[in-house]
Amino acid sequence: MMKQHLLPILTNVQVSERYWHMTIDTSNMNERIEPGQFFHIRCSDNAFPFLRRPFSIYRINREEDTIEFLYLVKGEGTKDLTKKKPGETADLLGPLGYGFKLDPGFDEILLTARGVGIATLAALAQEAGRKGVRCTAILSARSKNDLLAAETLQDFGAEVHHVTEEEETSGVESVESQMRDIIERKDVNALYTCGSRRLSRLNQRLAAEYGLPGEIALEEQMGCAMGACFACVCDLEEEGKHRSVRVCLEGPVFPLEKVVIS
Amino acid sequence: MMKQHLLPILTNVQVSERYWHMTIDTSNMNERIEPGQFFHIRCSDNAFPFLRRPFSIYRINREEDTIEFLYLVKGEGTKDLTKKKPGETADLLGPLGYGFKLDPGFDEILLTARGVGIATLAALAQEAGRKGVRCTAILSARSKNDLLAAETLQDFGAEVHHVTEEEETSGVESVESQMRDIIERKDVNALYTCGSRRLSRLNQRLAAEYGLPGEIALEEQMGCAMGACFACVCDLEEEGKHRSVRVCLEGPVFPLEKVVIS
Amino acid sequence: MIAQRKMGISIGSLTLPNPVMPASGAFGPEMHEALDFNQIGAIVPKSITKHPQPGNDTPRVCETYAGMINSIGIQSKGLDAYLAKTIPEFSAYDVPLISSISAESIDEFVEMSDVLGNHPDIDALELNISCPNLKGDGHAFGMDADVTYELMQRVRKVTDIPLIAKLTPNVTSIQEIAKAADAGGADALTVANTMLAMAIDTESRKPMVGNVMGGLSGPAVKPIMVRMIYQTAQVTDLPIIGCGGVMNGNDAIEMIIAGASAVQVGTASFITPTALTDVIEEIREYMDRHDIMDINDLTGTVEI
Amino acid sequence: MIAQRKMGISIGSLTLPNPVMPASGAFGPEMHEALDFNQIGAIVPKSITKHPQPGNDTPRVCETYAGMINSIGIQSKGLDAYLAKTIPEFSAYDVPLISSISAESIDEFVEMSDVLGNHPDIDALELNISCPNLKGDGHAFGMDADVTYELMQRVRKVTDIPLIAKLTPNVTSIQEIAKAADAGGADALTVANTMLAMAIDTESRKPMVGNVMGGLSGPAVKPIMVRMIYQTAQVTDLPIIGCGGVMNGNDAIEMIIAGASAVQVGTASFITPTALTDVIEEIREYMDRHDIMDINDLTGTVEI
Ligand SMILES: Cc1cc2nc3c(=O)[nH]c(=O)nc-3n(C[C@H](O)[C@H](O)[C@H](O)COP(=O)(O)OP(=O)(O)OC[C@H]3O[C@@H](n4cnc5c(N)ncnc54)[C@H](O)[C@@H]3O)c2cc1C
Ligand SMILES: Cc1cc2nc3c(=O)[nH]c(=O)nc-3n(C[C@H](O)[C@H](O)[C@H](O)COP(=O)(O)OP(=O)(O)OC[C@H]3O[C@@H](n4cnc5c(N)ncnc54)[C@H](O)[C@@H]3O)c2cc1C
Ligand SMILES: Cc1cc2nc3c(=O)[nH]c(=O)nc-3n(C[C@H](O)[C@H](O)[C@H](O)COP(=O)(O)O)c2cc1C
Ligand SMILES: Cc1cc2nc3c(=O)[nH]c(=O)nc-3n(C[C@H](O)[C@H](O)[C@H](O)COP(=O)(O)O)c2cc1C
Ligand code: FES
Ligand code: FES
Repeated sequence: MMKQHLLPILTNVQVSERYWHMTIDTSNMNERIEPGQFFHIRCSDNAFPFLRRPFSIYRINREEDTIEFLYLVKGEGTKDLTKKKPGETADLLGPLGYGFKLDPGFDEILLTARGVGIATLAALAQEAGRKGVRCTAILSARSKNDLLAAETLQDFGAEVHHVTEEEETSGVESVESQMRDIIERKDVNALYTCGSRRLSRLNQRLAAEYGLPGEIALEEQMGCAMGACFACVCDLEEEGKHRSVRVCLEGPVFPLEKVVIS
Repeated sequence: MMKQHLLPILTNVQVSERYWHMTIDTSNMNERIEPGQFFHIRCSDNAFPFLRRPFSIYRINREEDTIEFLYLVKGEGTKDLTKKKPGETADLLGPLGYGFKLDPGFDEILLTARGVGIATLAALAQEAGRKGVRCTAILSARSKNDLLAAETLQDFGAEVHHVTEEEETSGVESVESQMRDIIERKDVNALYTCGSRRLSRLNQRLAAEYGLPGEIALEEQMGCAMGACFACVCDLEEEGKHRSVRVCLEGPVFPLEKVVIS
Repeated sequence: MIAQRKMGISIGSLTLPNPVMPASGAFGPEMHEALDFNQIGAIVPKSITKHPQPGNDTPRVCETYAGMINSIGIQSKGLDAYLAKTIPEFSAYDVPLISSISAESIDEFVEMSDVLGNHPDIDALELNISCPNLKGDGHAFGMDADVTYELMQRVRKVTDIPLIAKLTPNVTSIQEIAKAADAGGADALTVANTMLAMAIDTESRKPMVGNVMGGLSGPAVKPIMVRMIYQTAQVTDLPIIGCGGVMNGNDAIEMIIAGASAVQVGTASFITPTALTDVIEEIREYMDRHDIMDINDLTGTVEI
Repeated sequence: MIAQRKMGISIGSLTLPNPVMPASGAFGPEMHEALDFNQIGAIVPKSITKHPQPGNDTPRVCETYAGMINSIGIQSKGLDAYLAKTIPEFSAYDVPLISSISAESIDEFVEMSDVLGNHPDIDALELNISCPNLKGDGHAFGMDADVTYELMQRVRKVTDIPLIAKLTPNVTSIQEIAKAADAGGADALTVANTMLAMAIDTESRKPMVGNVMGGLSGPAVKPIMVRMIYQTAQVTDLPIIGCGGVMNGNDAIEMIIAGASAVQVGTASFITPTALTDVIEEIREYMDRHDIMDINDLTGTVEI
């Protein structure tokens, strides 16, 4: 639902060298929020930065009526977001887009996430935990420090594997053999991925090879996040033809096999 | 001295409906500061507002090594200035320009100030008090509330008269008769004014009539405040000829009789 | 507020309920979730092309100081899909529908205007003779007065509904182009489209938008647009629709005082989805505060 | 930092120690209190006119989103005072002196260039063929390619020192003007002067600057200038001096990657008096970080 919400910030803290974590009070928001959806957030009240920034929902706490975001401090926008203090108001547009589909028939899923993609898949791991779906996650990042932020996935009951540049374990071949091992050993029902082109291609290849369904959450530079501006397009391949879709409106989650990764 | 200083803010508080007061720790600044000089202040770190804003020095506390500003909240710049908190840093360029000249021969001076011009003349009243020069001030403002901020003039030993629109006492005729009364009764040696074209013209007229010296502090829209951009010009009349001067560099204080008030 | 302020404005034979409409390309049917379309002055969909076309490479937007560059290009499903889907979708609302047309030749402008300019649900045409994203190093029809004149004149012959020429600001003399559009038969002028611009990521040395250059919009360009509105108002009596950097009612009022009869709001909607209706409300407040009975009385009242 | 990075750049026969110089009109002798003039690439004083002239009415500056409008006009003491006072004052510093000239006719440009272009203390001339504040609704020499060509050619005949044409961005095709200046004998091009702009106070309905319109500078215009630098670099091999919105080293690097050999810094100095030397320092850091031995190697390296 494209609605602008002004909601209280409960916490906003640094959780590792480059990552911050923010909790928002959603008790005044009625919309139902699904893992994989996102909010378009106004990071500051200044003239610059100017556009909103898209952030996936990291964690949904239905009981406490809160949601959480995990964000990487990248440029001006996210730098300004760190300045927001508890008690202040966050300006959120959303929840936007379509989230992940967790088929009731799935028992065992495998997530492969890279960088900020980890934040996006965390909410899915949480949902899986809640529904009793077993979940294994391969998390890829520059450094171990970057992965600190993602320890919560274990709290959700996921089995977590780390690969990093730092340890030279994040090469595609290394991830491929881990994925194959998990898919075969655990009899995985579906693949989910976010955050890296290389890993997305790998997921597409393995999904095809093993005949597995899967989903991918895409990141594209956004203007409006309301389907109006056509900034965030990507192509889907359907019946041999390419069809342009807007990530903000028709995504950000798409069937793994359909997305044309440029 | 055109120097950029980053100095600690000690206090920044609202003192009346529209006025704020800020104290700055100048112990790390060596320049000597004179009444009538000003600083060009960066009101916020945002892209907008963009230019610095000029503010006169309201009070100079040589013993405590602090200076004070009294400012009217007018537009974006001053609104942002109110957001600065004690402990944060103020970005000041200055002290700039030439201040008032208080001739050692003066015993008795008369100040006429309007609006934010009161802030500019306050430092002169303080200096007069310090030097044992008797000082009378006619302060003109929209409302009595606006004059609250100026009570300090009394602390400096000045005799203060108030005129306001609210009380319908601020007309030029009414101020003129007050000025004449004070000039004649107290045998005033010099006139000082700031903040209003009408009052400036009145001061010029009375100075000429009574043969009194005087000074005027001008306000002009500024760009650089370093004499480079020629934004802040006004005309002086000297020996029958007009000469363009830069308020930031050659002023803001000028001989009363020379300024061409447009 | 007791007084009934008049906010309606005219564009040729068409009357808009108020002077605030979306800028083409920064508005879509999905925004109805966030905005009451029945409150705005007119609906202006994204520019349509005759044939379907894919638009430019991503990234398609990037941010600059107080502005943004877009190089969307005209991603369009073509005229047939527009007639079948877009027009019915928008004509459900109670406000005039202004179709924005983009074309590759004068003939194509004429052909499309013939179809759309005689469609019962379309109330006016905005001819986007200015889109700087097209091939040809940013060149556009609206950069040449003779071409503008010919284009307007030929389109004028095929339709009777109001024609709005959306001018490009990337010209030496907006006055020359405005006069040419006027002489050619325009009923109104939109002043103006985006400024051709470029930004480079200094780390990768790559342009920030896929198409190398794009159109700059947002508050950064407003002073240029206000100047062009003022200049245009000096040389023509046509109603002017101000466009470029309107973020709030005050910006709209500034353009109206400079000479505009109406304004378009683009980028602002990306930040506040209700920007269009917010601007209308703020204009109304200004009229109350200054006791202006008719918004048309404010047009061109700048005191020189 | 061990490596000795090369920051010198050439403008015709003139070598500047580094690529950062002030923009004319945003720099004055008094700033020596805040800035070490001996560290900058060149000194560029305010444009000078033949006869003394008063400049425009106040207010002369106003602020806009991420920019400012100035309508200083060319307040000038005339050529005689310039020769007697300004040149000696600036030639005391150890860096090249580039005189900016503004004139009302081609003849006057020639006459002044003859005097200044043969003065022993002046190293290059910047011809301000673009000042949009002059009378004539913002019209300038640099809006016409033929006029630009003739002007450059005639000035070229009276002096051998490097000639820099400062172009106006208020044109349909900066490429045409750049080519004309090149053909006429320019040694370098400054791209570009300010965008003609206007702002109105909605309360008083008065223009915010006394001269009604003025020139927009600052970060708001940078994306337009980067685009023009890129376009200019496609059509000429002359060194380009980027100008408009440089606030920091990164902005300078962006212009250099787009095609500039040097940059000018104007408005930024009003906010940070040491902006010029800060930019030099930040360029040096960038060169260290990216291991660029010679700043000239970076010019025009945008990856398309
Ligand atoms: C659907 C979606 C969900 C996302 N979820 C998260 C999340 O949960 N946590 C998180 O840390 N990040 C997430 N991102 C990425 C996040 O939006 C960017 O990191 C952020 O916009 C950077 O802004 P900045 O101003 O700090 O960086 P800058 O680099 O200064 O941004 C400049 C511009 O680039 C855009 N931009 C930069 N990086 C990206 C990117 N990766 N994707 C899209 N636009 C980008 C910005 O929006 C802005 O317009 C998500 C992106 C999308 C599209
Ligand atoms: C030498 C000098 C000393 C001053 N001393 C004081 C003081 O002690 N206390 C105080 O409250 N004010 C003082 N002023 C006025 C003060 O600078 C303005 O009120 C302030 O700049 C308004 O900024 P703003 O962004 O809040 O207002 P806005 O109206 O949004 O400002 C817009 C622009 O107008 C300029 N501007 C607005 N008003 C003035 C003005 N009166 N004079 C010059 N430029 C103006 C601003 O600098 C800015 O560029 C002084 C001005 C000068 C020139
Ligand atoms: C994402 C985007 C897409 C645009 N697409 C079009 C278009 O298809 N046709 C058109 O005439 N203008 C288009 N424009 C230009 C806008 O209509 C408008 O002229 C410009 O954005 C300036 O207004 P603003 O500052 O309010 O955004 C587009 C602008 C943006 C930001
Ligand atoms: C106050 C002011 C005065 C200016 N005067 C001149 C001038 O006399 N001659 C000239 O060629 N450009 C003049 N300019 C334009 C600058 O040289 C420069 O082109 C412009 O400001 C853009 O650069 P910036 O964004 O770095 O300020 C002036 C600019 C400003 C702000
Ligand atoms: S961001 Fe505008 S359509 Fe997706
Ligand atoms: S403000 Fe620039 S010369 Fe005075």
